Amino acid sequence: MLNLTPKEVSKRSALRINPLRTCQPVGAMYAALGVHGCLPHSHGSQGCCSYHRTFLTRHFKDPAIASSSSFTEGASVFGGGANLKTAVRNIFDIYDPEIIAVHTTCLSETIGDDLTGYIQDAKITEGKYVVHTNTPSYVGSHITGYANMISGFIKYLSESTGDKNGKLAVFPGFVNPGDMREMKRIMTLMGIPFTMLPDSSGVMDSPMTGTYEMFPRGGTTVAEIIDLGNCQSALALGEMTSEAPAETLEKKCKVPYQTLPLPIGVESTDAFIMALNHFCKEEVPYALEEERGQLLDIMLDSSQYSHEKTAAIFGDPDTVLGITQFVLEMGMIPKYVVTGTPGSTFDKRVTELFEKYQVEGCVVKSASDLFELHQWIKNDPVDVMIGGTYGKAVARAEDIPLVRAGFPIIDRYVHSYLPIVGYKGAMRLIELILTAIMDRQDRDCADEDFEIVM
Amino acid sequence: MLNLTPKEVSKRSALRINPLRTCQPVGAMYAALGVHGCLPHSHGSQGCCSYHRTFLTRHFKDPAIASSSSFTEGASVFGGGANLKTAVRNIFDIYDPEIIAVHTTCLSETIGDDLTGYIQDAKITEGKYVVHTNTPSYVGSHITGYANMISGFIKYLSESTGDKNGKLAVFPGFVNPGDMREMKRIMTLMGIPFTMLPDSSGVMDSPMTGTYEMFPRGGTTVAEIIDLGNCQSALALGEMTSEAPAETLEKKCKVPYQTLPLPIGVESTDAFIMALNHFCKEEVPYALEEERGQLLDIMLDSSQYSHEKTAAIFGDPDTVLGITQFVLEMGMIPKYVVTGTPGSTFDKRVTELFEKYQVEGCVVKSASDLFELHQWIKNDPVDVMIGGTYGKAVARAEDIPLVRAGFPIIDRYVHSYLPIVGYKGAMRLIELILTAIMDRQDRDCADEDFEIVM
Amino acid sequence: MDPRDIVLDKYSSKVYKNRKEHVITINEGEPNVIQADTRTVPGIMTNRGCCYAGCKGVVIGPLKDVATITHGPIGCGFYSWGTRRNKAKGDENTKAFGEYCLSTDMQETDIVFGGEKKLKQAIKEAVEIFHPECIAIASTCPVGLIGDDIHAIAAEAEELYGIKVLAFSCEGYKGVSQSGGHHIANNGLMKNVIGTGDAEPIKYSVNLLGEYNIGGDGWETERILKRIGYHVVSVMTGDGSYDAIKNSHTADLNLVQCHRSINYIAEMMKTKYGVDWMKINFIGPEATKKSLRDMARYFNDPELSRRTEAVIAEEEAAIAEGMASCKAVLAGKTAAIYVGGSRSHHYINLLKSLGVEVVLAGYEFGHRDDYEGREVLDTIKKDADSKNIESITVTKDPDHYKERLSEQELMALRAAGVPMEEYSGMWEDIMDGAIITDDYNHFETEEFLKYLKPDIFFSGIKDKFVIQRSGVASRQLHSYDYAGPYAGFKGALNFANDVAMAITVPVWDMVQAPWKKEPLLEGSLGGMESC
Amino acid sequence: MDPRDIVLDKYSSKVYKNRKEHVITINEGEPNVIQADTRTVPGIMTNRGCCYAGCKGVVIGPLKDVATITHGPIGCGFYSWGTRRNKAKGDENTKAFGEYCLSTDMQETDIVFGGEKKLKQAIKEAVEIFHPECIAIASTCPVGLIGDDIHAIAAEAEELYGIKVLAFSCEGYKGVSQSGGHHIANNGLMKNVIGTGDAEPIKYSVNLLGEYNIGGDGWETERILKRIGYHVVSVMTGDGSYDAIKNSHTADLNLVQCHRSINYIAEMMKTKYGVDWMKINFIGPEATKKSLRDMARYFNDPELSRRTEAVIAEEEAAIAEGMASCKAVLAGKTAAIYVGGSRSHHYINLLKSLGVEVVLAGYEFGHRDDYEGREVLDTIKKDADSKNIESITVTKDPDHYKERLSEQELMALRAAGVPMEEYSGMWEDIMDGAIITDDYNHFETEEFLKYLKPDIFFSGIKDKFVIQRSGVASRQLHSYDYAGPYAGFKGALNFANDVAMAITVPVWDMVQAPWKKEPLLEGSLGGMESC
Repeated sequence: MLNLTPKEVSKRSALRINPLRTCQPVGAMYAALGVHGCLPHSHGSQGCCSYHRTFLTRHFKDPAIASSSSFTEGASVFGGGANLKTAVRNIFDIYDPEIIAVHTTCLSETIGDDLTGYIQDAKITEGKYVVHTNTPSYVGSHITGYANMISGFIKYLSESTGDKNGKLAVFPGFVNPGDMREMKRIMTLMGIPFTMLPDSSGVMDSPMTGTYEMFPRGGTTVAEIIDLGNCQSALALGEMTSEAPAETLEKKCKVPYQTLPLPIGVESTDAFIMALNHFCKEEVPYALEEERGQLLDIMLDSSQYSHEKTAAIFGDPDTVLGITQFVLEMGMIPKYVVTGTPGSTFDKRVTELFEKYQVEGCVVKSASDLFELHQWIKNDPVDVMIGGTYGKAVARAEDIPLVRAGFPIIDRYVHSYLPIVGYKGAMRLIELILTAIMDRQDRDCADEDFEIVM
Repeated sequence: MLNLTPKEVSKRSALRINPLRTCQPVGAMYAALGVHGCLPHSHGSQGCCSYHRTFLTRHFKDPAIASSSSFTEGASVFGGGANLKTAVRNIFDIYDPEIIAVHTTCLSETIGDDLTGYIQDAKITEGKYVVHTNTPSYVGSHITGYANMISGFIKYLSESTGDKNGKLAVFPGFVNPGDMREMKRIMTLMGIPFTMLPDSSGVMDSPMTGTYEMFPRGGTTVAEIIDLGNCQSALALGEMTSEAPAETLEKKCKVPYQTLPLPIGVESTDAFIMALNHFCKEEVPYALEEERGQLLDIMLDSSQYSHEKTAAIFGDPDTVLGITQFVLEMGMIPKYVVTGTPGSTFDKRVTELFEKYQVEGCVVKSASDLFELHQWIKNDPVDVMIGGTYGKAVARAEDIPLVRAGFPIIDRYVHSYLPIVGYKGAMRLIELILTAIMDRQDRDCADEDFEIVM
Repeated sequence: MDPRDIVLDKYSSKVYKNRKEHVITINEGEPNVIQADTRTVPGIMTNRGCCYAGCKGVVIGPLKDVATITHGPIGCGFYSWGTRRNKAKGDENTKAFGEYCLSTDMQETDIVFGGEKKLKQAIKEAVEIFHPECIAIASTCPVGLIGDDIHAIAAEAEELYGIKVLAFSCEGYKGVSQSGGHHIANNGLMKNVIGTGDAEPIKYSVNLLGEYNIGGDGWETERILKRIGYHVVSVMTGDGSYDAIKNSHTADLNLVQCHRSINYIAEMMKTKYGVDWMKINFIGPEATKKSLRDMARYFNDPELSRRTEAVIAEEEAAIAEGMASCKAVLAGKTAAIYVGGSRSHHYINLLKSLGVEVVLAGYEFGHRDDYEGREVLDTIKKDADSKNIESITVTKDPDHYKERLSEQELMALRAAGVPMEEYSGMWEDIMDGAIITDDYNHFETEEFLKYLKPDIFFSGIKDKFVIQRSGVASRQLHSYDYAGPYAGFKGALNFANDVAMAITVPVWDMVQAPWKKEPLLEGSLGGMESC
Repeated sequence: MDPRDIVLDKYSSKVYKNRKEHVITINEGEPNVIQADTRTVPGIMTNRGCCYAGCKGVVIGPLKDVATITHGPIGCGFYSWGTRRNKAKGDENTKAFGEYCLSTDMQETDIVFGGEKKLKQAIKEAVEIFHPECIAIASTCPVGLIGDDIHAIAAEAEELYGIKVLAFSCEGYKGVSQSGGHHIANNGLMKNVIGTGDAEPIKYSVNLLGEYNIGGDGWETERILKRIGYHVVSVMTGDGSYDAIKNSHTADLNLVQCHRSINYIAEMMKTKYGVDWMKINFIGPEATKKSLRDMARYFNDPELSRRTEAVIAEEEAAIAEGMASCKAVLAGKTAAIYVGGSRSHHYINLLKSLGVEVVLAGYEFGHRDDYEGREVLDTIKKDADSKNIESITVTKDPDHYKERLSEQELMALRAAGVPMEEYSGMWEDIMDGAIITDDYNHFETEEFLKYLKPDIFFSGIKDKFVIQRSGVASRQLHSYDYAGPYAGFKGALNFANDVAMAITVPVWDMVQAPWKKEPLLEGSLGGMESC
């Protein structure tokens, strides 16, 4: 497994090997799938759309619908305006979505297609919507594209009428439907009126009922997006993912926002709940206090199994940051913390955590890749890896257990339905981590050290 | 590991080796802990109480309180009446529970202590209660003791006043607090007014808050138990655990009951929900339909990984029956299905499942033990073992993954907080089973067969 | 109205005009003509991919000893990494790059100022880290647009590092589907690799063309061929290698499995080196038997023929019982099958031998000859899109050209039914009345599911869950749902078992929630109306 | 009022009367007298176990080559299976039964009609399946009551199968705690095992008594002893074996670790075989050093002394840095310690060397001598409960008795501070002002936690989560929380690390939910009052 990877780390300035991120459009597509009745549309060659649908389908094991402008060489030379026009007409004709969410690709970006103009010129059925965002694949990552698409919805749709609607706008970050459900459950428990954008629950984790629904029940409605402009305030969960859309909403509609980390682990969930609590000054319900206490109880009871165990954490920046904080809360050492997405905020926030928890010899790196992580591990291994499926080859090569969390997970089932956010999600995550560690103890110990009680 | 276990299976009529059950009193203790403000009391030698508290504490990683009559040789000869009298006085004095739930032991049973008489003679503080049940260790198992204790509460407390209270009485079976929470969540979603007895949630999964509460918030209240007699009807979940208490309630208070399997897997949860639906004729809420559809979706999507995989399932009879049904629904072959608890109902029900799903070469056995199961596995192995901690030595000896479900799980954390019942619980269970199977594929395949997408 | 018309009628007139040529019902006797290999209507949710996917993803990617660098932004390289199941195995002498994804990960500055410098540096880093024998460069969309000259860079790097460096200008927008990419890849291999080796010819040697070793198909096929006594010089390109393909011109015969993706190479090798080719099909016991017997006829050696029959008998006996028991489950079922370029055809007879009729079929990126047979080749008009994909012309190689069989011998074989340089397309095996849809799309999937209600639908990952949601069993024929092999005899049994499983999983009996079908009973449990 | 009085005052007068003798505050200088080894008041939530737990669970269970059959209903056997961490290792010559739980699993009919038949059959089955060298039978409560004669059955089985069969009438109701069970087990080993072997004596040979190898303590101790040059004849009973204990009478010296559970054997072996014994303590570097030096003095060999010092120096150096860094974390903290019979005492000095003072301590089943020292032995009056546990009397064995050191030599050693047949109990090390509670209970745990607020509380699993819930760190000293070893030098560092961990886990800083401490801010986020 990965036999060609040398132990010696060499500096690379041009060659990316085994990336830890992908391109903007797939993030935009996922964001658009979190809007009710929305068909994401990829403005470029049809290969992009096919790859992105495949990627999302493999992660969610659920249909990921999207259409394409199907550029040919001609369109690449003369511009994709005609293709988009045709596409919009056909889409409303055949699939009848409520809204089409267009994102660009490196192709249409490189030729400089004017999407705003094209959309103004397109024939849009009465009561239907077409929005767009620019997602050049050569800038940022899928996370950037996700944020951009959310901003796109806001720019096109959200309006401030002057009448506040009493709601909290919530940007959930690049997370699974199961996570979004958990965020909603917490807000509902706390009696918070909210609009969450996007909301892929009920879409990308929709049930098998014997009937296929192209546009399932879930997703933020267009009406809700429009009304976002009237929200009291906004909560951006995940600085590196959600702050940009929150800023867009503030700029356009003067909705003030607060940025928080993804609510992964104790303190980040605390911060989420406190922010909600400040929004709605009811007492925090006992149910949440109970869940929190249960989580702490588990963490304390099991602490000797997590204490000073080392982890390599890789994946998307806000998710990795959240998991890093949680493993620190568990007393673990997050030895390698990497994301493929570029951006120094990541390095800064993770370094702050290292300092807060006074851990030594830990490395953080944004714009990194799995090849580099593997080389580090070869030189100094860890007890557990936490991240997506692509880490599995490293895990096997180095005989390290892999806890699957984040994106993409394309070799297991169930993960997208169940949260890692909130106290409940943390219980799930700690179970996964502890099991990985303790299974190894059970596997590797001598017969005479095999423990019945642990 | 287990090197002394010969492959050849020999008939044993007297020697139990590596049991799959324990004795009645610990079941009674667990049942009593599911009553609010209750102190379980072990009438026998103090070693029993110590063992049982230890057993429960190890499984739940939460305090399991109970007191003992602390028999000495004298009491064993002359009877434990005086000990009980002293104990009752001291308990109310020092620990001030609302109710003391006494169970017997092989010691007090063998000498024939008359608990009913002792309790009548005991000085019981006004407004407080003392109840008892007989739990001879040499009859049945911890499951029997659990059922007996529930019956004991009913016999002492439940009353039919003639005014029906509109509630459903629910006997949840020998399950974890997480399971009880899930049952309650489903009933609440469906708008069912109910009393569940016992209810260890909020007791054996109570939160860490920095303050120890000897009698935490959870548990069925005495008032609710009294009012059980006025319930419209009762639901006994788990024929082998809950039918006896339901019968007791029917006999005493004429509350009709229906017996269902533990709601593990699809059809058993369906049956639970249908029974609830018949009780309360509102439409089944979409949330449950959605969860059900999500579960089916997961089962279908992952079916090739479970298809015809073989399992050894061991543990408590209703739990094992439920898991057996679920793995059959997953397309698996439950090759060995064993419980340590005696009773032919188990063999009958499991055989019915074998027939329904037309699986061949599967074996069921009640009153079996882990030594026998291990010998079978040595002769013909399985892909996965599903059961409690004590199976881990067999799992290691035979290099078979162990999915921990049921009782006792004393070598892992979190399990008692999260359900295996209901559609949500089934999602958790299928994730555990699939991960076990798929991790092995990833571990055992050749490098060139290592799959990124699965 | 037949289902075809019902479905097409739902389209607007413009789309109808386009799609009516791509969707036909097979009529007995008639020449059934279909439109194919034309551009997809924008907005239609096609299943097609792009030129890069066909070139790098399908043909070049599987070459195990080649360090393929995707030149472009990160996405394309990422998506084509480790996901296509073209299994490969390295050894002490063969570096296997399958687990690696190499990319120049172009950033905005590279787009603005050109990516050549970064590509050169990336090649340097790849050489220093991996020391490969061969590097391939595959371009994605922006590269062509900004004008990076990857071919010049490749030539320069060859010089600089003394290794082979291949360059493929397979930008995603070229052509109308993956198909253009196959062609570009074929051209590149032909121009730069095939014929560059100096191995000695070996008796009874063949190349396996258009076999990508999905799920180990190629290995299973090779196992059978080796049992009989054939020598496989190279496989293009599943578990294939630059090292082996260099010598592919020394083989006697090219066996073409996937016609669509590789017929160019077969044709060009015939012209340039005189290597004969025949269309074989190792999917299904009947097709495998015919292919093995055709090969025996070609080589015309009694011992080879004897071994062929002996191996067939043994392999067939080993699966007979299993096949029969699957057939018992499957007989009478109907199937839809919609994948790639040739596979949709290959599985029809295998399904038939399990008692399953294909009632709906189509290709994602097939050409008319893949449907109607190579005899229509001359009648296919080139449009602007196909003209954009370079066609290269080869001529007899003066050093390496060698006639294998004479034209008379080949004619005799053809007359005896051996498909020498022949392929009769899907029509040969599809049943009358079946509906064929070229460049199938989401709408048609949904609609035909409704009207044709097949018992099993073979498609890809993008459709799979749409189909299953509709209550219909689905198996992926691109990836075999991470199972396989499906080739040869044992593979046929694997397939049969998997299909039987897909149709009989217990979930199907539980789809409907009981409260959705049972009428609400009145308070049998003493429930109250009020709650 | 001092905490002792506050807590005791909450009891009713009857309970007060009982408990006030068991709960004392250590006063400087005074003879501190405590009541111990008396029956627990019914209803008080004691931590004590029973006679069976002491005999089978503690002393007999660890004998690895003995197939121990619990005769009784299933529970007792089940609970004592694999849960006590008395580690053991089999080898080719030694069957290890630790992973097995054997029981007669008595049913109602056995209770009614007697269990002898079933026990005989169970022995037969155990012999046929396992072919053990030695079987032990341990009775649980009903066996004594129904009168099964396990001793007759054992004798019969010995005859029948030609193996050793031991019988222990350790019914749970006997005595007042585990302590009775230890005594019964000691008697049984003395009567039936010790002295039955015929091994040749070896120089510098010792037995390690009252070492149960929890978490590998025994192995760590043995490692050190072997480094110095000692030969360990047998360990009683952690990783011990019937096979080794048979020859334990050949050792020169008995080293007594857990005084409470095994001092009977030490005394009896002195009388019967002349084996000297000394109280050692291998917990903590200071105690270990003293014990090793005491041993060197006993054997009085310069080379042994030299090696003793060399090993001490090396072992101590290896942990110095680690111990110092733990001490930096722990210095100034206070502890409560409440376990078993001797362990509560053993850890006091180890904690002191980490800067931790024990402010609350007690034994579950200790006797007065375990607190006050063996000099009070003669003053302890036997009550009805202790009289129920048989005390056996041994005499000089004419064949095997051998004087090791003369009485003068022993006196000289004692004078030099070597604890030959001496044990001064917990008082020796506990600090003034500490509260001691014998047969500690749940109420007192809760109360003293409140008043004494120790930083760490060492106890068992039944208490652990009560303590943690109260916000106080807790480590189990029965099971070491599945860690260890804690013995010797390395073990001391393990312990120090574990304690430091328990006190510093990040959870402690997060216990309180922020909404429980922060005052509610006014709508800084634009929230509305109405929601």
